[in-house]
Amino acid sequence: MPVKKKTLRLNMLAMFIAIILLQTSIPLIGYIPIGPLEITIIPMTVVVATVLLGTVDGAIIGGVWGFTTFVRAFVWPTSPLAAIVFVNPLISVIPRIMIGVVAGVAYTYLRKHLKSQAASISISAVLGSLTNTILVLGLIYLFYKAKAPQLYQINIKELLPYLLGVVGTNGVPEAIFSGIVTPLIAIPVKKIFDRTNH
Amino acid sequence: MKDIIQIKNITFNYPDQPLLFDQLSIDVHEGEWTALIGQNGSGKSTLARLIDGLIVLKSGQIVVDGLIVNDDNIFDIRNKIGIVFQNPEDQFVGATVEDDVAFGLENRQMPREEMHKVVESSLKEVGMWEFRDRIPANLSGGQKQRVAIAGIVALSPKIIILDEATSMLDPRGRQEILDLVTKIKQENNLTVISITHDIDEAATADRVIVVNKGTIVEEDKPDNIFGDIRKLESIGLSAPFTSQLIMALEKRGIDSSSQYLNDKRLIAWIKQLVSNK
Amino acid sequence: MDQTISFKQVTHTYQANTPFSQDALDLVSLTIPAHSFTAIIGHTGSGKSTLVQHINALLKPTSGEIDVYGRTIIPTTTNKNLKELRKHVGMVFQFPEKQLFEESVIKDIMFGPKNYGASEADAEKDAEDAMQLVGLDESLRDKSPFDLSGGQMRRVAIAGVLAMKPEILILDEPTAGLDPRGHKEIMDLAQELHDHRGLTIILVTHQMDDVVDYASDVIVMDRGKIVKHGKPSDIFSDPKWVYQMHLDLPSSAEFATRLVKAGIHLKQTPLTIEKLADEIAELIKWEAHT
Amino acid sequence: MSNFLFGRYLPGNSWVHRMSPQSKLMLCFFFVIVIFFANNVWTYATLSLLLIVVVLMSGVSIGYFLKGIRPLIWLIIFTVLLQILFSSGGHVYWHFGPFSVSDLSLINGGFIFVRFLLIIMISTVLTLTTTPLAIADGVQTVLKPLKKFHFPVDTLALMLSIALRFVPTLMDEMETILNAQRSRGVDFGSGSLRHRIQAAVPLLVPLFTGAINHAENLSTAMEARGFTDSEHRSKYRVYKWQTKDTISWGVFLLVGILVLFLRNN
Repeated sequence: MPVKKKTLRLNMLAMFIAIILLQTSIPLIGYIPIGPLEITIIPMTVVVATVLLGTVDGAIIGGVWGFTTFVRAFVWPTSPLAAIVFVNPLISVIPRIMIGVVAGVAYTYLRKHLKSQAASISISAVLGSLTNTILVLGLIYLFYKAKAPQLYQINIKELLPYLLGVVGTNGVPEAIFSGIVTPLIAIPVKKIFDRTNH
Repeated sequence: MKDIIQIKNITFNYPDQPLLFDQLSIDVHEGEWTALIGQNGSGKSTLARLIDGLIVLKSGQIVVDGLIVNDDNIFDIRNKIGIVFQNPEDQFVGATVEDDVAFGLENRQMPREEMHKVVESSLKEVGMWEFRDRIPANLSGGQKQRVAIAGIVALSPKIIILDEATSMLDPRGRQEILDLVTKIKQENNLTVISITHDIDEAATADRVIVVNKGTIVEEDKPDNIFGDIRKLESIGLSAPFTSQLIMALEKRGIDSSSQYLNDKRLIAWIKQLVSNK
Repeated sequence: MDQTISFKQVTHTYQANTPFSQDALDLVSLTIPAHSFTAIIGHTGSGKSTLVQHINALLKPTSGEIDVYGRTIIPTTTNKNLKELRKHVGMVFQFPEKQLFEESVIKDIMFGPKNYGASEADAEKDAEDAMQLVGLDESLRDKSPFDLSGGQMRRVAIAGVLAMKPEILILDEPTAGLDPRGHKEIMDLAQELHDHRGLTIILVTHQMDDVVDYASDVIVMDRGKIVKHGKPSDIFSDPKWVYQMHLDLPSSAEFATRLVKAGIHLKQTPLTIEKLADEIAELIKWEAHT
Repeated sequence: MSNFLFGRYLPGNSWVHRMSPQSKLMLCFFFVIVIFFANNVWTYATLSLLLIVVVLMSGVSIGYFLKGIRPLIWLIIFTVLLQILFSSGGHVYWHFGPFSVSDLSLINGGFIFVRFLLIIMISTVLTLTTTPLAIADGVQTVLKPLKKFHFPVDTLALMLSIALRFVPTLMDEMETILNAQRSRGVDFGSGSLRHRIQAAVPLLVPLFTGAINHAENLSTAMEARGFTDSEHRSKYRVYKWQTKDTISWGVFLLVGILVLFLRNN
């Protein structure tokens, strides 16, 4: 890789990390509260990073979000869910990495088979967002079924439906939201990116 | 006088865009302050990037201090040139002032003890040593540009390029940066190229090159260039204050017979008129 | 209705633990009449931006009261009541091109009017008018704003504010980073809006030449207080005081002080080149007669 | 603004301030792991005692800690309530549907409360006494062994340091964009869900395009300053391991062993 591309990639990743850090600490650009639930718009940032920089870098940005979620679950949990669930690094990190992977693979495939860039981005975003939700749910279920040691022991049998309910009801609007909004953001941003990246 | 930079018949364009330079040639004399003026989009900043090998030429050749700019020489050439860019925010790499000055030294793998000495002396040179712990968010634009200059001084280059370095500063910050560069130029016998659309910045130069649409329109001493207000305005630039005043006086029947005077000489001339007549 | 912008004992304190805590307002009272062209000057951190952001309630006062053309903002004013006010107060931020986001120039300019409830057709009409006003060619209409030059992008952003047909226009260093031609074009636009469309213009600037060339009134701020409010000639008549405020003189006044230092005494401090030339010419001719 | 990463650092010169960031980071992790093993009054008491010592050694007034915890208090109470209501076993005092309160669940609730406090307090000590930059440097040192497996530790560290350096810049820009769009009539944080979702577009597009421009310009500036790659550079800032670190590790390890002894098996 030429030096120029390498430096630019380093800085692009740095900027996306900075944006993720901002989004996790400023609700207005990271979370949209709806009633007692909140929809996070961070998966969209991961998908935008994936569309611009490729699958690997998308996965890295997803991983950074996951790691931030993990650390935050200890230092400054946003919800009881976070304090109970995301203190497990496998649950907080892996699903986030997979957003980038799934969205990246989907986008690469769709770009070849679909005419519309917007549709490709939209579908990739929906898939990426759902990946996150499904993996978080699946892993919670797996870990608590297996009775893995927990930081805050709670009788999970009773609580499990509640946990699944919360994550599920968040996940569906989140996916719809990602599908609608991600192309609106990714397309103009990609235009700027392609211009600087000649 | 030796030509420290020779630009020979260069041609360049960005992908999918018309030619920016077509067979352009410029020489920069060692130890001089050369101002490159032209309106936004005239290709001035591209020239700085070409000289430093940050973008690659289509054809032609650039020689910096005896070295041809190409992939093999690029790091030797970057050791000879320091660039202060337009946006103070976008060249501040380090998390604090001292980390930023150290960045270029770290790239050159300077041993740590030496690095600490150089960082200290460079920051003292630009008057920012007391600010060494500050993060960029707590500095003004002018202060950030000072730090950028310290980062350059630390590498003791032979050439400083000011690439619109003062255009985002307020008038006071602008003057302070120009004074600082003037001081550093004198102390270290540097060559300065200032790329600017600020005529007052260009007026302090030894030589002015006017660029418009990728070609040289004029190349001369400031005195000979700044007399012609209409010509400057026709390419989107304004005339220096003194030229405007001389023209206003001409309208009132006071003829200077000289086209351009810098402010000191203009004051002297007015004084002479007032007291002699 | 009262056609003025007035501040009554307005104080604004940022959260004490932010680094910007000095950039606040301290019992500011002032009146800016409608249809004036007022420049606000003061060194960095003197409170200029804080002051103007109160005019369209992006910031609310910690105490005191602001009255904008009969609409009152007090500390307890809720966001619900602000939309109507903001519609009438256009605000062009520094480097406004950074706020562009739509897929086409026309859509970006229509964004404001649509937010304020204009129909698609009305918004489009207003946007087209605004494009013409700022001198954007019609052919750029459906282009992506991100394909334009920096100067054109800035016009699109300004058009986006003008399309809302504000009565008051706040310009925060609108010419930063522009070359002399771009600078003059934007300032001439401000003058046109003031002279022929009756807008009240509030200009935040560091360029003292623009202050004397365009503004009718000047407000000088220092450490969150208004230290002077008057005509440009009142403000710049005392060079020593101007320097104390960490401000510059207009070029002509600055040159005049240097003439004085060289022993050439002018009758008054000239603010423009024409005035300066008049004074010098008079002096030379007077000397010539004696 | 809930800022868990920035603006929390309090300059100081205490024992904890002067420890190397890498050992502070590792000790923080170690402490959290040891908490996993606490399961009775004695173990929690031991860890609480250690924490009190650490807080005292940090030289930071207790008020800062309380201020840090206050916004979290509802969350803690809620989690503890969950714990109490959903635990089973022991003598049941009260129950209703899936909820029940027993002596065991009350005791466990108490432990969870202490556990919560301990974790939040220890991480607060870290962020109050260590700058984000030093934490990034600490991460780099901790990860250094991974270099053997060709993991780009230095690149990661540089990336992280640039990211941290740009967070305040992007935050300022975001605020300006927010204000600019507000004055163009956008209501953030109110209206229908669709409206709120759409409001993200005029915010995020400028934020992202600005960030891309920063990345591009910064790349040019970095290369002009002789940057080639991150793995071959000398380092200006180095945090040396000190006697303080060794002593602190000694104390923490002892406490760890003590906890293993005191816990109910």
